[in-house]
Amino acid sequence: MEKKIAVYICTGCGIGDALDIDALSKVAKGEFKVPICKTDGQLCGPEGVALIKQDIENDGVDTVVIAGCSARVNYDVFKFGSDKIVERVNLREQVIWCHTADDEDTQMLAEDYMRMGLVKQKNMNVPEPYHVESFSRNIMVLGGGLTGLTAALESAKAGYSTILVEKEAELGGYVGKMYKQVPMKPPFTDLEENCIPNLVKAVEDAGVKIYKSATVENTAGAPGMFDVTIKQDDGTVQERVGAIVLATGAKPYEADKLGHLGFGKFPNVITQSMFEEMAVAGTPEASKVAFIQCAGSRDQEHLPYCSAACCIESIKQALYVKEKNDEANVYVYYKDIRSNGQYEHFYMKAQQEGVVFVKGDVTEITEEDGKLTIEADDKTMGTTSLADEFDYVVLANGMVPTAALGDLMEEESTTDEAAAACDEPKASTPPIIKANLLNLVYRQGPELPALKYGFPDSHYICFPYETRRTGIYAAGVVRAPMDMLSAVEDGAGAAMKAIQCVEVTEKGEAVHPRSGDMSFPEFNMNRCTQCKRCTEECPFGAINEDEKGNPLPNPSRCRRCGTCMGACPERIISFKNYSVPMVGNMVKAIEMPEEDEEKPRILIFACDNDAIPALDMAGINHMQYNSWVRIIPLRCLGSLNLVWINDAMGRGFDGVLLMGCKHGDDYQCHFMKGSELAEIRLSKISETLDRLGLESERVRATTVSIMDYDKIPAMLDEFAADLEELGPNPMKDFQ
Amino acid sequence: MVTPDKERAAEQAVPHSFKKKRGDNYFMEQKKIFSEPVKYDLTFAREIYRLENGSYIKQCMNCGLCTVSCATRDVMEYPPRQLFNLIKLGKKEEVLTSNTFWSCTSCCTCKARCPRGIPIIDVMHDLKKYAIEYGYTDYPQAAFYKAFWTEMSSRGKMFEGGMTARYFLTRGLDEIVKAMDMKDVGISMLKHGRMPLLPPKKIKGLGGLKKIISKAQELDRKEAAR
Amino acid sequence: MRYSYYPGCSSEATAKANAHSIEGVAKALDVQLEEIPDWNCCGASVASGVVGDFTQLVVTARNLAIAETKGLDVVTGCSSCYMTLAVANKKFKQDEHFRAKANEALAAAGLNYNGTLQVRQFLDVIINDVGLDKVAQKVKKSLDGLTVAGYVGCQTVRALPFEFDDPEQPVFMDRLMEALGATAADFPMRARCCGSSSTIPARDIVLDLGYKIFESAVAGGAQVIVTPCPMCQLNLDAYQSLVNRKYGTNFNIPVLFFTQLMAVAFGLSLEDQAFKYSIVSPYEALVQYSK
Amino acid sequence: MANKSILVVGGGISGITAALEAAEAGCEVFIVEKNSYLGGRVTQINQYFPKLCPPNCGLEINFQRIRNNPRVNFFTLAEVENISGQEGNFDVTVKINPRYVNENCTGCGKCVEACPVEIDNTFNYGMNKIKAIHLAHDFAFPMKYVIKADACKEAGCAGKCAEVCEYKAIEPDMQPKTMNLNVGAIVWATGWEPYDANKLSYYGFGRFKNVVTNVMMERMAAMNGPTGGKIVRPSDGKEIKSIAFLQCAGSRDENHLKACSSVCCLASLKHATYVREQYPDAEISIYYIDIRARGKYEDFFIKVQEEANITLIKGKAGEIEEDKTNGQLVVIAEDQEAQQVTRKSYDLVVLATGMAPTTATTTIPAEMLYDEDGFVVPGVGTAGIVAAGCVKNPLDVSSAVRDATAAALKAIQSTVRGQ
Repeated sequence: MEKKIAVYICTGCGIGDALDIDALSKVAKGEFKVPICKTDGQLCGPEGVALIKQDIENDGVDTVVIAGCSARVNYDVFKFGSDKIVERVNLREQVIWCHTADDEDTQMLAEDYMRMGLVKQKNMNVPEPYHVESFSRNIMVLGGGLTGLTAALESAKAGYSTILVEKEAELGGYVGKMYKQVPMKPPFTDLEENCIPNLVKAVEDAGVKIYKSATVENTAGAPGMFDVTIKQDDGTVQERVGAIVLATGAKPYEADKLGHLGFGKFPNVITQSMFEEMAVAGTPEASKVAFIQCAGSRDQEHLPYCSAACCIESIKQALYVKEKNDEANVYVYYKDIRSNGQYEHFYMKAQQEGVVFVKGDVTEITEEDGKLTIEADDKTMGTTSLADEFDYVVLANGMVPTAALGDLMEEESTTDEAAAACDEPKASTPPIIKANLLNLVYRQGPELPALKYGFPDSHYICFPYETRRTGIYAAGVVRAPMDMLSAVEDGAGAAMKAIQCVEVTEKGEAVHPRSGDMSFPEFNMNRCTQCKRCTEECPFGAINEDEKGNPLPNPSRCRRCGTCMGACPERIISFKNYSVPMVGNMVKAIEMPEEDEEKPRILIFACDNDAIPALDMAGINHMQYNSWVRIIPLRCLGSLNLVWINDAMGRGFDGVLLMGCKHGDDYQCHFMKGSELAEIRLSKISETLDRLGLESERVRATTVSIMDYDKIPAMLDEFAADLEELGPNPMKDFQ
Repeated sequence: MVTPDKERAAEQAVPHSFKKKRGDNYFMEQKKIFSEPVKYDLTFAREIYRLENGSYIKQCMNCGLCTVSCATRDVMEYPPRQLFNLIKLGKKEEVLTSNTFWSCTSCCTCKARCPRGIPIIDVMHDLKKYAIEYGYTDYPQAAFYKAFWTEMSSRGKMFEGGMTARYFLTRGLDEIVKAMDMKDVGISMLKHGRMPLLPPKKIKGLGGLKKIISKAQELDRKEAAR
Repeated sequence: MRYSYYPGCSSEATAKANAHSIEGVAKALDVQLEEIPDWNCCGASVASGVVGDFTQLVVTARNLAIAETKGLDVVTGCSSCYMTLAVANKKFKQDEHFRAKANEALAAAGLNYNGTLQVRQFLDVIINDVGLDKVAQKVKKSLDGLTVAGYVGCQTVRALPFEFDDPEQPVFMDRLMEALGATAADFPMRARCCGSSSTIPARDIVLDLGYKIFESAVAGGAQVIVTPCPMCQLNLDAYQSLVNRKYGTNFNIPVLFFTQLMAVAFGLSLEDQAFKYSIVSPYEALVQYSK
Repeated sequence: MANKSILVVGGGISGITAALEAAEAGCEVFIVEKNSYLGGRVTQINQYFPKLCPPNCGLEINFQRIRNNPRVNFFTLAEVENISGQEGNFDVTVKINPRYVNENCTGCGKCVEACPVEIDNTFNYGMNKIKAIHLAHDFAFPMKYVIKADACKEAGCAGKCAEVCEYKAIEPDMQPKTMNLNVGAIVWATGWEPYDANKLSYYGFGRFKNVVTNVMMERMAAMNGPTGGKIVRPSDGKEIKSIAFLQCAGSRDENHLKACSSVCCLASLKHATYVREQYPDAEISIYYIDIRARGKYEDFFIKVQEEANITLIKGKAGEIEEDKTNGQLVVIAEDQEAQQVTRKSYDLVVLATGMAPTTATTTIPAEMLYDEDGFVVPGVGTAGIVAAGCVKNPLDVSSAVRDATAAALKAIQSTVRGQ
């Protein structure tokens, strides 16, 4: 159906003074023959909005192009219902606030943005949501320890049918085997009774469906339609669930590797969990006990990370000893006491009970007549201590996530020709460890991708539940080392995310970070060459493959970043409102001055999340920058399709600059590695460019963070200067 | 019992603050504790924990704020923090023969600052009392404290002349000789009417005060025995 | 304004100037001070080192018990007395076990203290009860042009941190001096210990600390040091010459009780100003203010 | 009939997160924020540890989520005055303080040029000045100007800004409004305040210009901060040759904040990276009791030690002295591992002041329980009011977000249970 377009140009905020509005209107009315093109002194004011609404009502306008301020502001004012397309042409932040007023170049820039906006809306449609068939709202929790039980309970309490799968015969996990637990509430000083029995009862009472002695044989499907095959002794069952919480916990670090601390050599050198077991059986009457912190943790030879919970767990166990025998001498050898937050009170409580804390590294443990001697540096006294007669030495041996226990998945060697042909450098992919937890039937491997040390954590500070497998949320100590208090919150948080995933999937919307986005990639399979780039590069494992290598998309796993679209050499992937032709046509809509006009053109593809706001910010701060640039926002640089570079160079652009997020270990791309992928793609065409006599330096990638707006003018000037040196794009004349 | 010789005690009263220089920065070496390995033995610590304010020292987290806060840090052998550690190590002799608690002037800075809320000066008072009880009284301050109390409790009020006399009687003539320049101070005080030669009148309720004191001490003993 | 008054032992000996000037200033400001009958020595910070905290606090509390019969809050002009009295008082108020035990001891002399009073330093009374406005009104001879180092010392503010003023950098003394027309010296050592209790047994400690205090006061441009504390006053006044001898300095800075300067600014009698007790003569520095 | 909507008090990272997580699961949410913008404390942070990425990046995503979600409603310059009712059906009175700038504001900025009144910039902790009419900060969301009206009154300005505003956006007579909301659950996420460093008088904050706090350091390092991102001495604008970070300035202290604030060690390590980036040769010292880099933050601790070449001194710094002639600061501390008391001279000292929950000073107008530092005790008090983020525990950003996500679910449960 033909769109009914109207263009509104705002002349407020100085736009009317800086630009020739009539000429701008002519672009819409003349070049693009837009039937309605109006101007207003303050479009965001009540009269301006009324003007637009009137046209929608009276003239059936369904596509509104607003040329004025940035889409980052007044978004709420210019909302006309989900069935209307609203396109914003940013004349304020990206034109008049950062370029000379009343200037030919500024005017050309504004007119080009008008063209790009008009072309863009022409090439997009209102997305229709994807609906999952046989949709399930059920939540599955994997792991029946503290975190898992909490997640299950919280999910059930919110009114969701919940299924809990535990591999042991009994629920409770590691915490379930504890004698007592660390305090979980103010005043954070007292040992608490183990919460697991009550928690288990609450979970049962809440109607959670529980599978014990059960493992997951495989997990297929996608959010809203995961099919999980659960294996028990007497066979398998299948459950359809909407989302999954992975709470399979951690295992104590292998104490056998701690021979240097006497484990394995002396029977009374034991681990935290062994001491816990002893305490359950009745804390042994001991008169002298030592706890050795960081036995394995914070040790490059063992676990380089800190296991987060051991300090307060040892404090707790020290209090067991004192509880049993007030006169017992209890020592804790530590590097740093990490009783963060209100656990400081717990630390002080242990001191008040007489537990002695010694900052020092244990250098040797020896035994004579069943009694142990500890040699250690006493750092705050500058001495060595040689304390003897210990009944027990308890090693705080840290934790290893269950997700890290398994073999690393081998990179599959590609023999496929099509794949090999277009397969040169690849973006680094996070390792997948075959830990036998989820057994995903995913093209990209059976488990959640592991981050450092095997924790399938989120990489993002602001979004700790950001997951690379949509609908599956890791929680508790499998996700990151944490104490019990954190694990309980984490279980509830992950349950929230699982519930949310179910809710948005039902509506056909994307989950974070493109929350609410209804668009999803559609594949024109006729032209697919089975190159597998889309399946490989999808950061979320959303696309499976059939035996022939054809992509099998799972829209509810998709996060709508467009990486697949950028990856596809055949350009068969597109979204309703975001596609290769859409951007390509925007590129083509930009007017290209003749070479002798000496008006070079620079095309910028900029990431919507960081680079675009940074460019806006440069405008807000009235930083002036080069007016040869034309900026096209992308969902993510991962969606950059190389054909756009072709288009741009063919059109005669003198240079192309990609502005993406920082990559590397501390990458900031919210789609994992969009900017990295774009750079890799770019590297592949540099040779071609050179061959065509187009200097590859004309096409560059750079990273900007949202805070780099002060650097942007210089960055652009520098690029422009380099281009001037190269001279005009020789293709200009071939147009 | 180890007796610190008077010479050493006197020598340590001389400030040797920040003598060492490293670039623009200065540092002050602390007393080396011991070279051979030490054992942890809480027997002595438990004795100290039982003193009026003794159990507070268990709370020390070795932050070292007391060390820096002390008005007499330049002369103190072990800062309070180290002294508390020594107690936990069972180093009774080192503790009781150290000048630490005797150097304390009760200025309350450490007490006001201690992040663990340890009333450090009160612990120092306990240690002074403990040291006197066990005969570790070779520091001049011990004599001074005793003189003060004797003077006060025998009169109900303080008479500086009497207290000074008692102090020097205990410490011996050496001490007077060393303090000869005090003479000038004394004379100017006299000249300005600030040093009465006669003691103040005893308080009327001295008998009652003495009863209060002995009852208080009795209650203390009772509580300690419990 | 009526208070029970606890003069402290020094009022009759080393700190007569304190007693006289407090008396004069109190009168000028309509503050009635009624001496606690048959008061006894508080024991300072020394007694507890011999007989323990509890005995010391009970000895101190005898004064509070006597004062309580009159029902008037207790004011003292001595920082050391203030500390022991205030700490004892707080214990009576807050620690039930202590109160019971202490009253058992006090009962030996037929006394009892319920912890109903407040213990105040005279400086606190001037600032918070009388108020600086009233003080300023009473000024007859402004101390304009005089720079004063307000040396609060340690025990006044640190015994009960923050209850009266900042324990490290108290400001009230400076505000008071400003109310008298004087300029408060920039004097970071304003609440440092002068070492008083070591004067006799470890004099070098005291001289060392005194040196730092003088140095800081002089660097801040002070012509006079004022203090609320008899120990501080004594140390800094009487031992100034020894400091000079030990460090080869020539400090010559009068050390007065703050109440003496108030007496000067209020134009009170020479007896109230009590300069004669000063060892480092204040006459020269104050000649243009004192009548 | 239970109300399915949720009120979130506090529009910082915890509040925004709780609101968005609930809204994206289908709830109607209302955010009430006392500042003129959303984002709270994190907007004042230059970079997050351990990734050293800018908070505005994540906030941008969250603001995008707010923009796109019709179920999120928010009110700035607003505070909750009264709560009545119970779980599933709370009546809440919200006071909306006047912005003096109405919705006509286009954010053009002409008013600022005309404004003659300068005030302390509280966003930068008073380290520079702004006009009485201003945008709170570059990334202020919503991007609407605001007037500090008492400053105008004091300066006797009759409204120069109103004269130049073409859009009639300035309303000097704007009055506070009250509004009533009926909600099923309340998430209380009013966050924290930096502990008042003036209370640590032994560190000389407020007396010595070159003693600053960790939150001030964030602004000094921020490109859009008072120094344009250059870390210099406040006293004379000179470059830094040496800098000391003093840990536990207020935290882990029975006289101040009794709890450990959890984030300061990592924040100081992060600050060391700021300094190192600008000054390859500066001496950087951290005085500490325990370095609390828990969990995977240990990597950051190791990385900073290796890359930023810092000196770690085990010993809480005790005192700071200032050399009046040149503003140099001498930090006196006990270096316990070296068995020395050290006096070291620095150009700048940064106090790692901790987190005081806002509930220590302003409690929730409902029956709730607080611990000795003023943190909300969870799980007791009025059912249906859930504390989230730093009013409950001192938390780093990631943990606060986790906590807020969990709180969103608890709030949803209240709306279900109240039915």
